[in-house]
Order: sequence, then C-alpha cells, then structure tokens
Amino acid sequence: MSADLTELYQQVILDHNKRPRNRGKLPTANRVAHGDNPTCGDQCSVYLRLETVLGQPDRIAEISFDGSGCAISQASASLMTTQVKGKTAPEVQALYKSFHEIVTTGNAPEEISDLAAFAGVHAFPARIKCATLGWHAAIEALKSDPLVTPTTTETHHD
Amino acid sequence: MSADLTELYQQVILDHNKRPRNRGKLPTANRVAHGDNPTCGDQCSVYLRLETVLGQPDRIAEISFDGSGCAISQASASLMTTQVKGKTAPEVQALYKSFHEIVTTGNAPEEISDLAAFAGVHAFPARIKCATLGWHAAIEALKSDPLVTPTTTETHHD
Amino acid sequence: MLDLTKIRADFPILHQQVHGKPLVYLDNAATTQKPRAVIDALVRYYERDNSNVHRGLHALSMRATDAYEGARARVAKFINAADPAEVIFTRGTTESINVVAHSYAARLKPGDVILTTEIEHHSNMVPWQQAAKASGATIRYVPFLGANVEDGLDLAQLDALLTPEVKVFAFTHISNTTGTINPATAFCAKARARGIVTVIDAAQSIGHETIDVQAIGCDFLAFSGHKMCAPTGIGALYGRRALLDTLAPDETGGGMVVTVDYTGARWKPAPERFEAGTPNIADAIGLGAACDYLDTIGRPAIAHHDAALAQLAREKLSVLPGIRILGPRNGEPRGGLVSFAFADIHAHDIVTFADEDGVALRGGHHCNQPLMRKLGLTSTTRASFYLYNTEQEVDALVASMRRTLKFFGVT
Amino acid sequence: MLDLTKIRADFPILHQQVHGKPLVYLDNAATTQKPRAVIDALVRYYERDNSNVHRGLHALSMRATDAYEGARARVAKFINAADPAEVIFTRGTTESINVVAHSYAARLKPGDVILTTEIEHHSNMVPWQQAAKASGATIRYVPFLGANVEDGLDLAQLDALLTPEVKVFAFTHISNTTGTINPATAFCAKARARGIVTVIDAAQSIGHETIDVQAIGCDFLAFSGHKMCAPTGIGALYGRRALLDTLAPDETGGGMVVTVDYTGARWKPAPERFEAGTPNIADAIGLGAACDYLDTIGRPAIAHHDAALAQLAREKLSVLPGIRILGPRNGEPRGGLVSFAFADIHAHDIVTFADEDGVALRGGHHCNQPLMRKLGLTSTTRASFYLYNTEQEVDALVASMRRTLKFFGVT
Ligand SMILES: Cc1ncc(COP(=O)(O)O)c(C=O)c1O
Ligand SMILES: Cc1ncc(COP(=O)(O)O)c(C=O)c1O
Repeated sequence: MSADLTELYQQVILDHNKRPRNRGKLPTANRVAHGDNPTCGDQCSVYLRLETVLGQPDRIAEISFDGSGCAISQASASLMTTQVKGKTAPEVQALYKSFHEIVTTGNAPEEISDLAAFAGVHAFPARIKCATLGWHAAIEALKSDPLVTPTTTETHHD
Repeated sequence: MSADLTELYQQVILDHNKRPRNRGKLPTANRVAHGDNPTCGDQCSVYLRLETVLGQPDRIAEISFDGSGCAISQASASLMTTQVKGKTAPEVQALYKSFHEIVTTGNAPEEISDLAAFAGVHAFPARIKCATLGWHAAIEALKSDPLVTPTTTETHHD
Repeated sequence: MLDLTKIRADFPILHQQVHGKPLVYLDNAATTQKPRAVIDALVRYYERDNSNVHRGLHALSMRATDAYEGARARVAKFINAADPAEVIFTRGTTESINVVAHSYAARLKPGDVILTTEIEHHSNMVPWQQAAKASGATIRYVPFLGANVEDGLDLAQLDALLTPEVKVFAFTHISNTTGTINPATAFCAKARARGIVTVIDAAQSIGHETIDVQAIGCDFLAFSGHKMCAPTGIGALYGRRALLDTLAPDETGGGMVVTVDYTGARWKPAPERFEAGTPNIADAIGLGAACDYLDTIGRPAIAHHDAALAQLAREKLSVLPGIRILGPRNGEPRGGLVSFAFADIHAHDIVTFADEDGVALRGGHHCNQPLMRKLGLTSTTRASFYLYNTEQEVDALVASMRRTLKFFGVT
Repeated sequence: MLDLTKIRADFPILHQQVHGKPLVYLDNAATTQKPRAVIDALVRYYERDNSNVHRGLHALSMRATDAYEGARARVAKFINAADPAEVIFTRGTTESINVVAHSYAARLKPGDVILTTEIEHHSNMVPWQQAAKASGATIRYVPFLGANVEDGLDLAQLDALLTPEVKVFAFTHISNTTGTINPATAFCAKARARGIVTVIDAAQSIGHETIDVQAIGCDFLAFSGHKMCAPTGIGALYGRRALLDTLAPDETGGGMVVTVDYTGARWKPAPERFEAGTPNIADAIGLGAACDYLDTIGRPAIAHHDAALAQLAREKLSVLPGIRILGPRNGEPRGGLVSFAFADIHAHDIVTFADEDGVALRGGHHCNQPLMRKLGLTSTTRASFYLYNTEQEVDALVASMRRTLKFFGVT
C-alpha cells in the first residue's frame, strides 16, 4: 500500500469509521441540518442541542450525526462531534477553518492534533468533500432556525 | 481559368444570365410558385399560364420567372422557361429528370443538347441547388392550385 | 474472438502506469477510450479541411461539408436508419433526450401519461419529469422485480401500464447501474400497437451491440459518441422522419431556418431544423471514424467479449464475503458491466483502493438516485468492460477487491 | 506587430494549395483555423487523460476533472469573469443565446419588451423571437443609420427604445455582416441604469480583441470557441453569478442535480446547473489552450492587425467598378472583415471564381436575411481576416476580384 493511502486511512480514521461516536438521532435536538454530497450520494444529518444563555444561542450541549458515506466522511463526522461538543458557533467556525486548512494543505497546527489524522486527505483532492461533509452539516445546523429545515452542503469551491 | 470553371460558366450560360428570357411577372398567369435557396438567399418565382383542355390542366401556354441569384441559377431559370413552354406537366417532369442527371453526372443525352450547357455544374456539387432552383419552382407551380400559394424548393437530396 | 494484442495497440492511453501499476481501465460505462484512428481523424480534419459547413462554396468549406454529411450518413448506416436525415447530431444522450422531451412538452396535455421505468439514468428521467410539469401530463414508472433487480422490469405491470393515456414510452436499452438488458424490440412492438411513441436511451448499448433502429422499431433513439470510441461532445438523436418533421425545434438560430424576417422564421426540415448554429463538425467526423473502427472489429464479437468479461467478473466477485451484486444472476444475459456493494465498505473507499492498484472503477449512485434508494443503497462500485479489456484485468479487479477487504478486516 | 512567419508556422492547414494556388483563407468570420498547440491539447488529452469528469475518484478521472475545471478557470480569466462558476460551457454562441432566451421565455410576461437590433445574426434574433412568442412579450429592434449601415445603429432611437417595459437588451458586439462595432460598454451602462438585463453576442469579437466582462458591465456574454482558434463544438455563456443562480436550467439530466426522486429533482448551482450530461471535455480543454495561445500572441496586437487588414482591403476594394461596401467608411473603426456586393455579379459567382484563385471567401446572407432585405440585397461577399493573414493576401483578394470582373465584362 502506498504511503499516501496509509496516510489517508490512518488508524484513528478506521477506528471512528468502525465505531462511530455520537451516531444516531438526538431526541433532544433543537437544531438539525442535512448535507448531501451529490457527487457520490453521501449523506449526513447533524443534530444539536444548543444551549441558550439570556435568550441567545450559546454552546453545543449535545450533538449526534447520522447518515451514510465512505470511511473518510463517516470518520470525519464522528470525530467532528467529539471536537465541537461544548463549543459556541464562532469556536466551531474557527475549528472548521483549521480543519479545512489541514485537509487542503496537509499541514496541521500543533494545538489541534486530534484533527491532524485527516492531513492525508490533501493528497486526494476529490475526497475533501467527503471529509468536510459532516462539518458543513454542523455549521448549517448552528445557523439554522430552531425549526427543522433540510439543506445541502454542496458548495463548489472546497 | 481552369477547365472546370470554363465548363461551368459556358457562353450560353453567361448569355442567359446577361439577357434572361421570359423574365418578369406574367400578368396572365394562373399558377405561380416561389423557391428559396436558404443556403445562399437565392430566390426564384415562376409564373405560368396553364391551358385547360376539357377542364383538365394541359400545356404551359406562357411562362416567366423572376428573382435574384447567381449566374447559374438565373441562366438555368431563363433556359428552363424556353424549354418547358408548350409542354405538359409529365413532359416537364421527364425533362427535369434529364436535367438533374446532367447536373449531377455531367453526362447529357444527345436529344436534349440545349440543356447540356449545364453539364459543368456536376464538378461543383454545391452549385447543383442553384441550377435546379428555377426547375423546382416550375414543378411546384405546375402542382399548385390555381390559387397562389408560397412554397420552398429547399430539398435535401439533390 | 477479438485479437486483444492488436486492439490494445490501437489505444494509446492504455499503455501507461497509474501509481506504478499498469492501468486497468474498467470505467467504460462512464466513457470509453479512443483508438488512434479516431484521434487521427480529428487531427486530419484540423490540419487539412477545417472550415464552416453548409453555407460555403470554397474548397475547404465543401470538403468540410462533405465530411460532416458523410459522417451523418455513416452514423445512419451504423444504426440502419432509413435516411441520413433521420440522424441529428447532438452533444450526447442527455441532449438528445432533452430535444425530444422539450418537443413533447409542447404537445402533451393534462391527462396524458409519460411512461418510463424505475431503472432509468437521471438523463432519461429528469427531462421527462420536466416535460410532465410543463405540460400537465403525468409520469409513471414501470417497476422492477427482485430485491437486486435480478429479474429486470415487471413485464406484467408493463402491459397494465400501457394504457390509452400513455403518449410516450421512454426506456433504457441497457441499465448503466445494473447491466439489465431491456427487450427493446418487444417493448416497441407493444407500444407501436397502441400508437405510443418510443424513445430508447441507447447510451449503454450503442458501443457494444449491433443496433438496428428499423428492426427494433423505435421512434427515437439517443446515444453518446464518447461511449463508443468517439470524441467527447458528440452524439446523436435518431428520429423517424415522419415524426421529426412534425416536431418543433428546441434551439433556434443560424442554419436551421429557411427564411427569417423581423417578425418570425420558417424552419428547414430535419436534420437541419434541429441543428441551430455551427455544429460540432470535427467530432461528428470523429464519430464517423468510430463507427468505421467498431465495424471493422465487428460488433457481434465486441458484444460477446464485453458480456463474457462481465459474466466472468460477476462469477469471480460473487464469492467475496458480504458482496451484493445488482442485476442479472450468474450466467444470465447482462450488459458488459457489473455493479456491486459490500455491507461495511463504502464504494468510494473501494474505488480509492482500486486506483492504488491501477484499477479504474466508478463508485457512486451512477446518476440513478431513486433506484439506489429503492434498493436501500447509497452507492455501488461498478466495473464496466470494453473491447480492449482482458481476462487478466478481471483477475486484477478481483485481487484488488480482496486486498481492500483484507485492509478493512472483512474476511 | 505580429511575427507572421512564426504565427503562420503554427497553423498546419495554411500550408496547402487549392486548385494549384496557395490557400488564402479569408473566411475567418465563419470559423478560424487551429494552431498546433490546440490540436496537440486534444491529442494529449485523448492519449493520456481521457475519462469522464466530476463523478470519478480514479486517477484518470481526477486528471480529466482538473483539466476540465482548469479550462473553465482559464476561460474565466480570458474574459475577466469574477468567478469560474460564471462560465458555462456550451456548443457555441447559438446554444449560449438559446440557454438565456429559454430561461427568460419562462419569466417574461405580455407587456414586457425584448430589445435587439436590426443587424443581428439569426442566432441572436430567432431565439428572442421565440422567447417573445412563448411568453407573450414583444420584440423591438434598434434601427441602423445610413443606406449601407455606415453610421451603425441609431443611438438617438436607442435611448427612446429603452423604455421601462424593456426587460432584456440583446445585441451583437461586432456585426458579422457589416463589421460595425457596437459600443458595448455604453450600451450596458444605459441598460444597467434602467435595470435591463444585457446579453452580448461576442461571436465576432472574442477572438480578436480583449474582452473584459466586468469592464463592459454586461450580464451575459455568448461566444464560440471555433471563432477563436479553438475546436468546433465548444463555446461558452458567461453569466453574472447573481443572475445565473436564479435561472431555470434549459437541459436537465445527470450531473446537474443535487437530488432526484421519482417525483422531481433539485438543481445544483451554476455552472453545473447548466451542464446536463457528459460535457465536451476535450474541446473545453482545447478552448483553454486557445486562450493560452491568443494571450501569448497578445490580443491588442491581434485586434490591431485584423482591423488594419480589413481597412486596407476596404480601401483597395473601394475603387473597383460597381462595388457597394457595407459598414463603416474608409478609415473608420471596423471589425476585421469587409463585406461588399457588385451590381451585376452575384456573390456566389464571385466566391466560385475566388476559390479558383485559392482565395476562400464567404458569399450569402451571412445569417442576416432581414438586414439584407432592408439593404435591398440578397447576398454579399465577405472577406474576414485573422492573425495569420498578410497584406499580400489582401492583394490576392483584390487581384481575384479584378479577374472576375473582367470575366463578366465589368470594367
Ligand atoms: C455575430 C454572430 N453571432 C452568432 C453566430 C453564431 O455562432 P455559432 O454558429 O458558432 O453558434 C455567428 C457566427 O456564425 C456570428 O457571426
Ligand atoms: C444509461 C445512460 N443514459 C444516459 C447517459 C447520459 O449520457 P451522456 O452523459 O453522454 O449525455 C448515460 C451515461 O452517463 C447512461 O449510462
């Protein structure tokens, strides 16, 4: 197996793919968003319970994801849920920015070592959309009204 | 000038082009048809006075043509009028068949030497439509009702 | 029997390595590779004859026109159309179907029914959905039989669905997702007996088997050149002459009009009526060259070869743990492809691992999302074969699958 | 100054004889010839990278996708679009205009006005006539000034015609029949101030002068690759992003949908929304190569060269007996072409005689029948120039005209 491929399918990714964390519908969710990757049919729904402080959305109290897709997309969504829990929307945005940097350049800043497992994606540009599918859905969910609305994460420039 | 071109622009063609016979509207016409060559914008109207014998259409008593186009189309229409005058519709059809043979193969049967001037057209397949424009209009006119109807001679297989 | 050494030598692209492994190109249902003869036809046209067609009287223009119309006649002969004017050049299957669907959208009425099937490619489904929406007509689908489409379409249902309200029946000849072969001649006979217009999506059959539109008895047939050794950007719509001249053109502009004034225009007859603007001259000529190439090799031999490789692959793959194979069973007739899914490994991971072994496969929904959903799948992996593929390449495919299964711990 | 020896060496087709005379190709407004670099780009693609795009994860598919999307970015840069997604690949100008016209046909209403001009090519006239018919809108034409269109369009009339009912203003950048150059930037400013959508037919300008869609300020711009050194079968529609994503797609099918079920579909955003089916991958890459080629030579120099040859030809032809020349007067700005008629000799005879001298010209109505009729002509002869043409070729043109006049006894 080539170095690129070993780098892509790291142990942590395979582990999250096999035993996804926070998988399934969240009964207490007050936010949800759904992402499609039309190129491959991958789907990912993200459910959040967003805390409210003084009437304003605050931190993610609970999170889960559901859907189907390749090892990269499933592992990424799973790892994402573990990373964003307890964070505010701006914090999630900042983390996604670093994650996007990692999957497009392969360079991971030291402080976010957990997401560095996805550095191998950068050698497979066609898989970047897989790695970001869950993240897009989470960000959409954070932006969404408490009312449930379906959405798509298909964007054309990542 | 090449032999092909001299053969195409024979003296008789140049003559008919310069001094077209039977040109203009025919006031006594009881049949008319109009032909377009959409490839080049050439146009030709043919006016006939068709005699009636025992209530049936019989011979072309008078004929004229009008329109604009290249030397080949104008000379051909002019020569056509001189050849079909006095003929019945089946006779015109038969003559057109020979003419079509001449312009597509270059071989002219002896008995119709007048039309043989157009044998040179066969070396210029793109000009066959020019040479047959007036003929098509004449045949359409013969088929037309005594009522005037516009028509097109654009066909795709000559 | 095909002479594979000779055939493979005709295709320059095959002789390369991918990730240090010899390329095993098994993505032929997506697009096929091009033989030297087709590439040369393009180069020759651009180096010698390039000119605009139809409206020109100079030497290059006449040569280009002859070559372009010659290609039309060649394609007509390839599908045994009665008349070259029945061949309209398009960009490919999708555009061909849109041309027919747009025309029928303008003449269908509420109460009319468009019948299609549950196994269609999006390109033979969405245009009809749109035609139904635009006209107020209803769209219905012939369902399939068997959890994995093993038994093809439900023919009993088909008979029941061919009601007097049905005006158009559009169906695929061979499914790009399951390899199912529809009995096109029988379908057309049923439809014709009821006065229903038939539209065949021949994208997956045109490059493989002999297509005779008169024998099949269809009204329209759509296909893509790029799936039959021809360049990208060219394809055709066959239409019966009597129908074509009654259809409104989809696109309008230069070249398809008899006369134009500031208030309106009159259309030429087919094929010009449907070819507004400068056509794709070079690639049409390339399509003609592809017809020559395929007929020199012989389509019956090609069809046999491709189906045999697909059979072999189906057989060898079927023993892999957890595999689910779509379409006809082992040994039953199928098109030259096999599409499958593993319970625990996603098609994209399979395809990425196969690529490392030099094996080019397609993974996804194959533009057939509704079918996937009905099968409870989001995607499959598809291996599709063509005249230059070998039995060794089938082995390379199976070996690659085994390596991937092992990596993911499936045994 | 262009290095003509070097440039001519880039075009294999130019080095041939026609009827024993060196080819003098002056039919560039119909289609241009292709440099070696463009032909090579096609060959390279088919020999190395050919694969279907977008939906593939194997090496060839990724290479093909990168090359195809790279070509889109290259074309965007060529016209200075703000975003590659604003470039939709089409078959050419005619299809590009049809895409916009069909979309607006679906949203215009009775009372709305489509404004165009009397000097449009059929491809920028008939689709709007059809859009008017389909929607109940009215079509109006900006008239021209001067018996031979010497003074271009009537700008006073234009102001009066840009009423609040006008929703779309479609006009040609350079007329293919007269060489008239419309002040596109000024037209777009007037239209924008009134909230009118602008559609520019850039078929005759794209290959010659620098086009900057942001500086021009247009909403849509249509052009053909084959008129700018690129292969046949490819062209583009530029559309402002904000407008594109509001337009309904014309063709539907695979590749342009987000999700499909048996009842309907949702579209992707631009550009995919407008590119149903397998695109013309190779020729899009060829178009990218043509952009590279033209920018290496330099478009300002090309524009200057082509216009100078047309000026020279106009000047030298204007002394011939009985000639009537259309469009701008001697010395006034004009596109790289000159179109003329003789009182007693038809354009087809002229073109046939010129061909004997190796000179390739176009004769006819140039897809502009209404204009011809208004000018009292049925056809003209057109000589059109490009970067590989020389002053000697202008002389060959004039000499050929003299020989023909002599044969027909015009002195
Ligand atoms: C001004 C103008 N518009 C439109 C067209 C149509 O271009 P195409 O035939 O490439 O679609 C042409 C060329 O024929 C043209 O000159
Ligand atoms: C069955 C079927 N129909 C239609 C199409 C669409 O063909 P194209 O993309 O060449 O228009 C394809 C190929 O993708 C196909 O396999």
